[in-house]
Amino acid sequence: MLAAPLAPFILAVFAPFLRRQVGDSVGWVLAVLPAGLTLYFATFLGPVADGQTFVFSTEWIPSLGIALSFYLDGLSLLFALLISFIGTFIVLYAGAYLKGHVDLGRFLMFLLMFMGSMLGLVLSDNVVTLFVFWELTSITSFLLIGFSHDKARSRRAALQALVVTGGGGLALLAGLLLMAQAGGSMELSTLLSDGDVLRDHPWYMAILILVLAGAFTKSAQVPFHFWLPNAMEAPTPVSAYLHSATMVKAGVYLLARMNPGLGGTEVWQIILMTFGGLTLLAGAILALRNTDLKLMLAQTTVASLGLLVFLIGIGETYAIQAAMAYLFAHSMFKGALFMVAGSIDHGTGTREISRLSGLGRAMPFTAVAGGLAALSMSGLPPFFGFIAKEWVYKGTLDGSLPLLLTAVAITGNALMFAVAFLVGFKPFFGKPGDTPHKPHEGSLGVWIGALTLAVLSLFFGLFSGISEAFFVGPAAIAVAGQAMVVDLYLWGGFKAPVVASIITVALGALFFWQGRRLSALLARIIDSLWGPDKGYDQFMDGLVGLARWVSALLQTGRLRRYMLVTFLTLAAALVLPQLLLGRGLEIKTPPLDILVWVIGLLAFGGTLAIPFTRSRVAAIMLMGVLGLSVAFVFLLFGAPDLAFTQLMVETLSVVILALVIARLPVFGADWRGGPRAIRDGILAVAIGTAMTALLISITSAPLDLALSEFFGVRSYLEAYGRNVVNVILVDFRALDTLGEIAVVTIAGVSVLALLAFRHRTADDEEGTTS
Amino acid sequence: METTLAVLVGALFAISVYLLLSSSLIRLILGVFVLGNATHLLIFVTGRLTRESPPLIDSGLKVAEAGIANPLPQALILTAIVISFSLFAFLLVLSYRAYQSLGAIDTDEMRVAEPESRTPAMRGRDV
Amino acid sequence: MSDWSAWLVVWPVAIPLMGAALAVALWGRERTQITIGVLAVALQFIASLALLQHVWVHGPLAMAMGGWSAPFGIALAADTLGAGLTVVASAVALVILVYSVADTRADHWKAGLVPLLLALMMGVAGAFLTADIFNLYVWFEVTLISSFGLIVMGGRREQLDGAVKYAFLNLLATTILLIAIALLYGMTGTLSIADLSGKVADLPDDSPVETVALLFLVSLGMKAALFPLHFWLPAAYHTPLPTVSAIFAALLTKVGVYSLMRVFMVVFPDSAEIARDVMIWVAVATMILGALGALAEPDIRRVISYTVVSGVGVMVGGLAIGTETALLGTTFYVIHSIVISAALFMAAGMIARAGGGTRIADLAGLYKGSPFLAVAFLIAGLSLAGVPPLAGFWPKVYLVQAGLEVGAYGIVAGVLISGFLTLVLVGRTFALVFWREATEGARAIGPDGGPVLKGGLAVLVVATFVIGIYSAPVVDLSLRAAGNLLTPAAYIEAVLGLPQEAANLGASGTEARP
Amino acid sequence: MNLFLANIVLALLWGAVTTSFSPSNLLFGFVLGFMSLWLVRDRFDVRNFRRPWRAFRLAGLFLLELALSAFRVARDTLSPSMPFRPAIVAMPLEVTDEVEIMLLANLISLTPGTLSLDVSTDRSTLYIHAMDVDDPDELRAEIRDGFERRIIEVME
Amino acid sequence: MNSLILRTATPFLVGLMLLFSIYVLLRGHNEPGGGFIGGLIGASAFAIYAIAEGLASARRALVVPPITVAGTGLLLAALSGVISIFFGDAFLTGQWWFPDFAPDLKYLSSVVLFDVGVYLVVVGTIASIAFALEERE
Amino acid sequence: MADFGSDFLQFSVYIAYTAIMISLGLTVFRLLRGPTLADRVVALDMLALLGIAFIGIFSIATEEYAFLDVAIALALVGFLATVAFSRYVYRGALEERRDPSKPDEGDDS
Amino acid sequence: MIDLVAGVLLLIGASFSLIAGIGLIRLPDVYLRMHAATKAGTLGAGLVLVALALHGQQLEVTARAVTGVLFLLFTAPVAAHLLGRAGYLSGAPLWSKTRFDDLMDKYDADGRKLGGTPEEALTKPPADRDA
Ligand code: NA
Ligand code: NA
Repeated sequence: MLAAPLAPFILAVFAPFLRRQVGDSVGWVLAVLPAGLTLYFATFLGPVADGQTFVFSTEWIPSLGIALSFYLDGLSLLFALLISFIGTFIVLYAGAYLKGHVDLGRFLMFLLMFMGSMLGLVLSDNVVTLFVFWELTSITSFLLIGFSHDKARSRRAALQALVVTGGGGLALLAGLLLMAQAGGSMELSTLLSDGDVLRDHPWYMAILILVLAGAFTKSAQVPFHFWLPNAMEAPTPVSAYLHSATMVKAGVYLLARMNPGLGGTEVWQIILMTFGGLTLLAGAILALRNTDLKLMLAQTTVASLGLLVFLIGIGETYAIQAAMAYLFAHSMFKGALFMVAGSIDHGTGTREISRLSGLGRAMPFTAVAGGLAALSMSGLPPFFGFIAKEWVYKGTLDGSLPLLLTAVAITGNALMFAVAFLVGFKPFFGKPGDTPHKPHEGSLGVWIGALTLAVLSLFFGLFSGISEAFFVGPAAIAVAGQAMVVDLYLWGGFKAPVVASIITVALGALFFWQGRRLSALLARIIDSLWGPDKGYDQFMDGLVGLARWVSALLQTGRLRRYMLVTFLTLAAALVLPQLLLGRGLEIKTPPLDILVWVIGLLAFGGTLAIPFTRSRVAAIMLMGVLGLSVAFVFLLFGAPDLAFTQLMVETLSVVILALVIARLPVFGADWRGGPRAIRDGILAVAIGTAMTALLISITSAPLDLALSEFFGVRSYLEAYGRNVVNVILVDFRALDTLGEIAVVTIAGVSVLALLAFRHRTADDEEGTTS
Repeated sequence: METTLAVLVGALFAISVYLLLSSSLIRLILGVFVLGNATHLLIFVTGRLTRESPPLIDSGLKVAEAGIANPLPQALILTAIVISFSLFAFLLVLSYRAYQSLGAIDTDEMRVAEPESRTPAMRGRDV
Repeated sequence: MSDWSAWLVVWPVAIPLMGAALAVALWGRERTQITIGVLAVALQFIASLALLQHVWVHGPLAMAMGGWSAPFGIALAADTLGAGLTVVASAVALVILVYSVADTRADHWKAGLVPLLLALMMGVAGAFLTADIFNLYVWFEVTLISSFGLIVMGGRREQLDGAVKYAFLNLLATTILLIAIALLYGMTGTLSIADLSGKVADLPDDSPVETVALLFLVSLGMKAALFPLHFWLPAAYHTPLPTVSAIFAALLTKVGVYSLMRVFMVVFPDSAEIARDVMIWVAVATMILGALGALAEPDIRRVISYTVVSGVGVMVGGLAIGTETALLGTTFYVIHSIVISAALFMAAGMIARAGGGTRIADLAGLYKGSPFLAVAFLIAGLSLAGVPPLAGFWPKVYLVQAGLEVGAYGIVAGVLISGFLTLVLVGRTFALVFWREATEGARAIGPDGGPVLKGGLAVLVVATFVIGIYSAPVVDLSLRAAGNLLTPAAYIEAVLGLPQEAANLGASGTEARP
Repeated sequence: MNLFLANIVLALLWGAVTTSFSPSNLLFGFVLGFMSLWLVRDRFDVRNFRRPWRAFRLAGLFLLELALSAFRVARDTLSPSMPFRPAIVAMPLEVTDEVEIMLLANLISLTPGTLSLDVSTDRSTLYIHAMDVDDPDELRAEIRDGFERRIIEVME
Repeated sequence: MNSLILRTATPFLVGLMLLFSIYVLLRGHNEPGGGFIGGLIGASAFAIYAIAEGLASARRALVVPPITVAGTGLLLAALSGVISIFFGDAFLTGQWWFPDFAPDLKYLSSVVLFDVGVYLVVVGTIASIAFALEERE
Repeated sequence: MADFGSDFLQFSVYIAYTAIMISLGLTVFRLLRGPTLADRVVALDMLALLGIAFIGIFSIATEEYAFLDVAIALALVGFLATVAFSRYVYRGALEERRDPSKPDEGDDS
Repeated sequence: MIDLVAGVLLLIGASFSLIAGIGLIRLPDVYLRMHAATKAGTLGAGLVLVALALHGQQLEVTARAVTGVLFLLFTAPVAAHLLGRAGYLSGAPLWSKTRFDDLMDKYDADGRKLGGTPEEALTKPPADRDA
């Protein structure tokens, strides 16, 4: 079990290698793994249908209780099966579809990694583990969507998907961690077992919003629905996989999974129903607006995701059953239709609906698959799509505003009905159209998946008992978090849902009939509107623009500004505590010591003249004056070593300064303009004053001299030196001195390094080897 | 006595801050020099002041007399002086080399590493 | 001090010191110097590994320099944090050094690259291992002066410009640090970090502890490149040799962050309320503004520089929260950031080789010619953005968790927003540099580097991956480090509890002088 | 004074300043002195100077000159009217050895009122700035018969 | 600098200064002075030598490149700290030797060796900076 | 006599301090005033000499002869500073002669 | 007694230092100011050191003080020469009352070589060539 999600990762690493070894039939080799996984998961169908759940856990970060733990119940099993089963065909399909592509191996690698991520996501029990796989799906889909990276649109779509889902993911992380904290566990199975703990927690709202942000971005709910159709830039196998069964359903999975813990509240219902409903309508309308097969399918996927969220939002028994049923149905027919679209693209060189017609003869398998899948999607009996739609209406009619909810569902379904026929029938009937290539059927790998899924749509409709017992039923129970009776059937008598279905079909037929005109009309309206896709561009422009603005404001490239901000910060640091704590300062009048005062004045006067002198040399020499006066201070207060060093150092500094400054140009008085001078002056005086105050405040208290007394006692007796300062330097604190002379030496080395390249001519040549 | 020197220290800090806020490289160097001296005096003052009795153990004595100047800050200042001197020497040569290469001593005109013109080649949406 | 194992705390400092000295003494013989350099860093790594092992088994280890025990003398002391960071730093430095041997031209080696690098490593190890606050200042200066030499190595105009800003601002930072240390001494009369721990707590209410703590925050924050004191970093980090950028980004700001941790957790554990409050908000600002700055930059090296800034915000954010989980996150992030910053700058160096420059607008289509580089850059970038299961993910989890625990929502939001911005940044940069089709506008495409360069980068990228997948050891280390910081009793005991030996009575076989 | 003598003097000076004339300390001083001199060996081409006692006479003359003219300079500096008349005087040299020239120039500079500005490249002429020149020949004669002659006596 | 007077005076001055610098170095343990100050004086001596005699002579007088002197000094200082490992002491523990034959030679210790290292570092570094700056001409 | 001697010495010390301080002020004034570069160098040289005198007086006043070495060192490095600055002036002059058209490097007249 | 002598020397030394300072302000050209500094200043500092040598009354102190004085006497004139020459070359003006200037035009064009002055070219009294 633990190996299940990890195996695709491991195999992924070898995919490019295998491609090189076995060539284009690599898909058949790699498909063995998902097929095996399907079989493996299928073994759990029985036990899970019997109400068993499985937990598999191993230590990951034991000290923090983060485990690599997996949980298998009806919901996760349904997803795991869809992922591995559809994945099998996708791998085959990709191998055939991208035959001869130079990067096929790499593509399959990403695809397998994605599969692993998805499996991990739906199986995870630990919130952190869940998030890990959640983000992995974003990353791998980034790579998959950007696979045709020579196209700017692909790059944009990939980045867009990353930005939207990645951004949502971060919110989800916060939500999950908050949830873990609120519920006192990292394990979902524990957290969700008693949902009231979460629902009654003060953080409930925060958790909800954060989790929904994650789910909505991933599952392309309004207003984040725009990234999904753009992601159609990816090769069709990606669309077929990511956007039918897997990635986009991750958000739905999350909502379904969280339902026992977070669902059922009014706010949950309102938000989910509102966003889900809006997404359903928006996706369905946009689907009709488009004329590219893949885009139309993508938009219906958005709509379907909206429908699923909508249903989970309603949260009643039938609604949840409907959600699971529709999810199951959708995975099959949408997977099939995407592969059909790809097959058509592959066989004709276009996906433009207006150019496609009469392909049935040239592409018989594809046509059959498309027709069957379209029937399921349009919700006609005896396909499983019909059952799902019936259950949808059962669910909406059960909800709090049955008429409104049902109306929304009918509108959405009717639009999807039209699209289903446009995609699944229109290309195959009528007079052959004018296509770039002469239409031809692809290899087995291209159509086998579509056909299988389409046939299964029929199969599960006919044998609804199987779907009910093994797939929808256990999943719905898991979502509801409580036992329920699930009884799926094709015909339950002429009741309200059937009426709704009939309305749907009628409306759908109308839309199909007026498809062209409607599409043109919608195109005109929608394209003139501002939409979130344009908003994304504006967001990116704005973000980078903001970044540039902030950066230009702060990082001006002028040392002077950096200094100014630094000193303002320093001033704030010095003044802030004073303001906050409001302490006074008691200044004792110092004794009048003329010698100290005169030397102090000399130091002060000499230094004060530095900014005002016009002569470089005078300025340098004034530093000598400062150095000398400070040395005098050291002398006066019993620091001969300091005075000694100070004099030597100051003199040498001044000498080196003269040596260097002689080579710098004219200098002039420090003129910086009135306001600037005043500003700088005030800042300077403020810092100076604060320093003085701080120093007085500190020195007015007694100092603990224990260290110095220790040195005084030990200096001669144990370190054999009478100059205590020197003994400190070479013995008591010799490590400081060792560091200090390292500084001196390295300063010399640094200067040599500085001067070593002074004669360089090739100015901007990098110092790297060639 | 600490108070008098505290005032001097503050004054030196103020002057050095004023110098460091200049855009002239030479003045920045002068500012660093003054800052160093101000800091060394500050350390000296934090160790409290004692007039005219250096921390030397007179011959004939085995331990230091009471009331000698505090030797620890002196040792710290010595270390600090040496370090500031080394850094100062480097700064000087750096300034010279910067002038030589960049042709400016006004730091406002030193815009090679962070160029003035930031005409963005790309919009945020461009990938 | 008959215990030889105590010398373990000395070697990580002494080995690079002697190596640097020897390299300086052998001036001009760059082949020999390189051998010395690689050997010294390798030995430093081994020594610090042994030190960490010792600390892990026996708890904090200290040695009194010259036999004068703290607070009178200087003690070098290692707890899990110090030893662990020394291990990571020297390991990454070793990788960078080996990479550099293949990457850097001979005239640069001749100009003293080896002694400068070794001195830097000595300074970094010294800062990680010293238990004396003034000694910490000395190590800061050692690090600083060697970074001066390294940043100008090559003498290009850009470098000199960057170095001017770098040098003046950093000099100011260490000066403020020195002032803060002096004032602290003026209040407590002691310099030992362990001793200060108690002495600061005992200070009367009216002593200006808060101000001094803020001065430490300003100075160390500047070294760490905290907003609004971070200017020096984006001004300079993109200018030197790729390997120098790598080692700077890996180590320098971390020394600042480490010191903030040490000072605020051990010296001011219960005071410095204002500084802590301020720290939260500057951390948040740093995370977000750093990431924004990265988004604004047209040059890939500057982009990386800004991400270093952003990361500093994350680390300090954890420190500001100060709980066990938060410190765990900070420590983990420090380790992660050491690895990843080096990797990114090394990758930038290889991008410059492959694409002929580092301006993003001029780079394109590197995916085709340099798939290895593309993968490495992407993994490193995603790790930087905190994408699981890479190493950068975990510290963010812990920081968010810690922030939620104590209600520091600013930090939570900052971590998440900066993570988002970084994700956008990495995705966009990757798309532009690697994915975009090479047009006439883009520069000539060359080889991205030989096996040594690739190997060096691969080691770090694999490290960030492995740390992500199997993070338990790093978590355990970081947890222990956090625990050491929160209850520094063992550290204090190790430092202050050393026996006060008469330095030379008997040991050298001579009598005390008459 | 040859190198060895100089070394002995340095060793004694070492003894004096370190307050110990013990053999080991003097020997140590000698070694140090030797090392110092070794470093400047390149330029140490001083020939023997044979009459040390005459050096004392030279020193005496110098001190006398110093005292006398110090007073004059003090007076000139302080007098309100500044009654002196400066000039730059060329003075032909008799001494030729560079040590002698240096000694002469330094002594002239040290005595108040006169200042050696430069020596001509051919070592023939010393240019002196004098504070108060009445008769340049008198100044020249004074120097020639005073310092210059004494120096020749000492060094010959 | 092209001056007869200076050039002639230099050997005397420089010799004295070097001697004085060593005096200051060795006396430092008991009186004001020490390796650093001594080193500064020594470096000043070399600076004057270089000014008077030119760079080439100054380099010749030092025999090895000045930065090598600094490196050697640093190594010496570090080794003076490491040798205490052979006596079972901590890093940088002072080791003293008072030989019977020269009882007042107070200079035989690791501590003085350390200070000599400091001296060499300072002389070497400052000379190397000054020489490098002069190299231009 | 001994008492008078030490009193007199005390008195001399005060007078000497005063004289040195006044002279210091005058010297700094000259240093600032110039007008020629050479004037400033003279002032600097003078500063070192005054420093030596100050240390001497201080040594006498405190009977602390440890400071004496400081004075000697000051004599040495004061010389170094003067030589260096003279060289600076000298080089400037030679430069000027070689290329009179080159604008004077400033303000430093 | 020694105190008395030391005191007197101290006073004289200090006076010379003061006079040097006054000279530095009052005297009209740089060469004259150099007279004040080099001579009066050196004398002042030297005398203080001699006073110290007497006052110290220990061989070691005296030896060091004397060494100091010797240093001073040795370095001051060399420095004065270098500075005077540099000042002259850089065109520091002579006081208007300077009577004559034998150095005038003796330096070659680039200032590196200094010509001598033959006996017959010496300025003779009474000075007829005023600068
Ligand atoms: Na850094
Ligand atoms: Na970082």
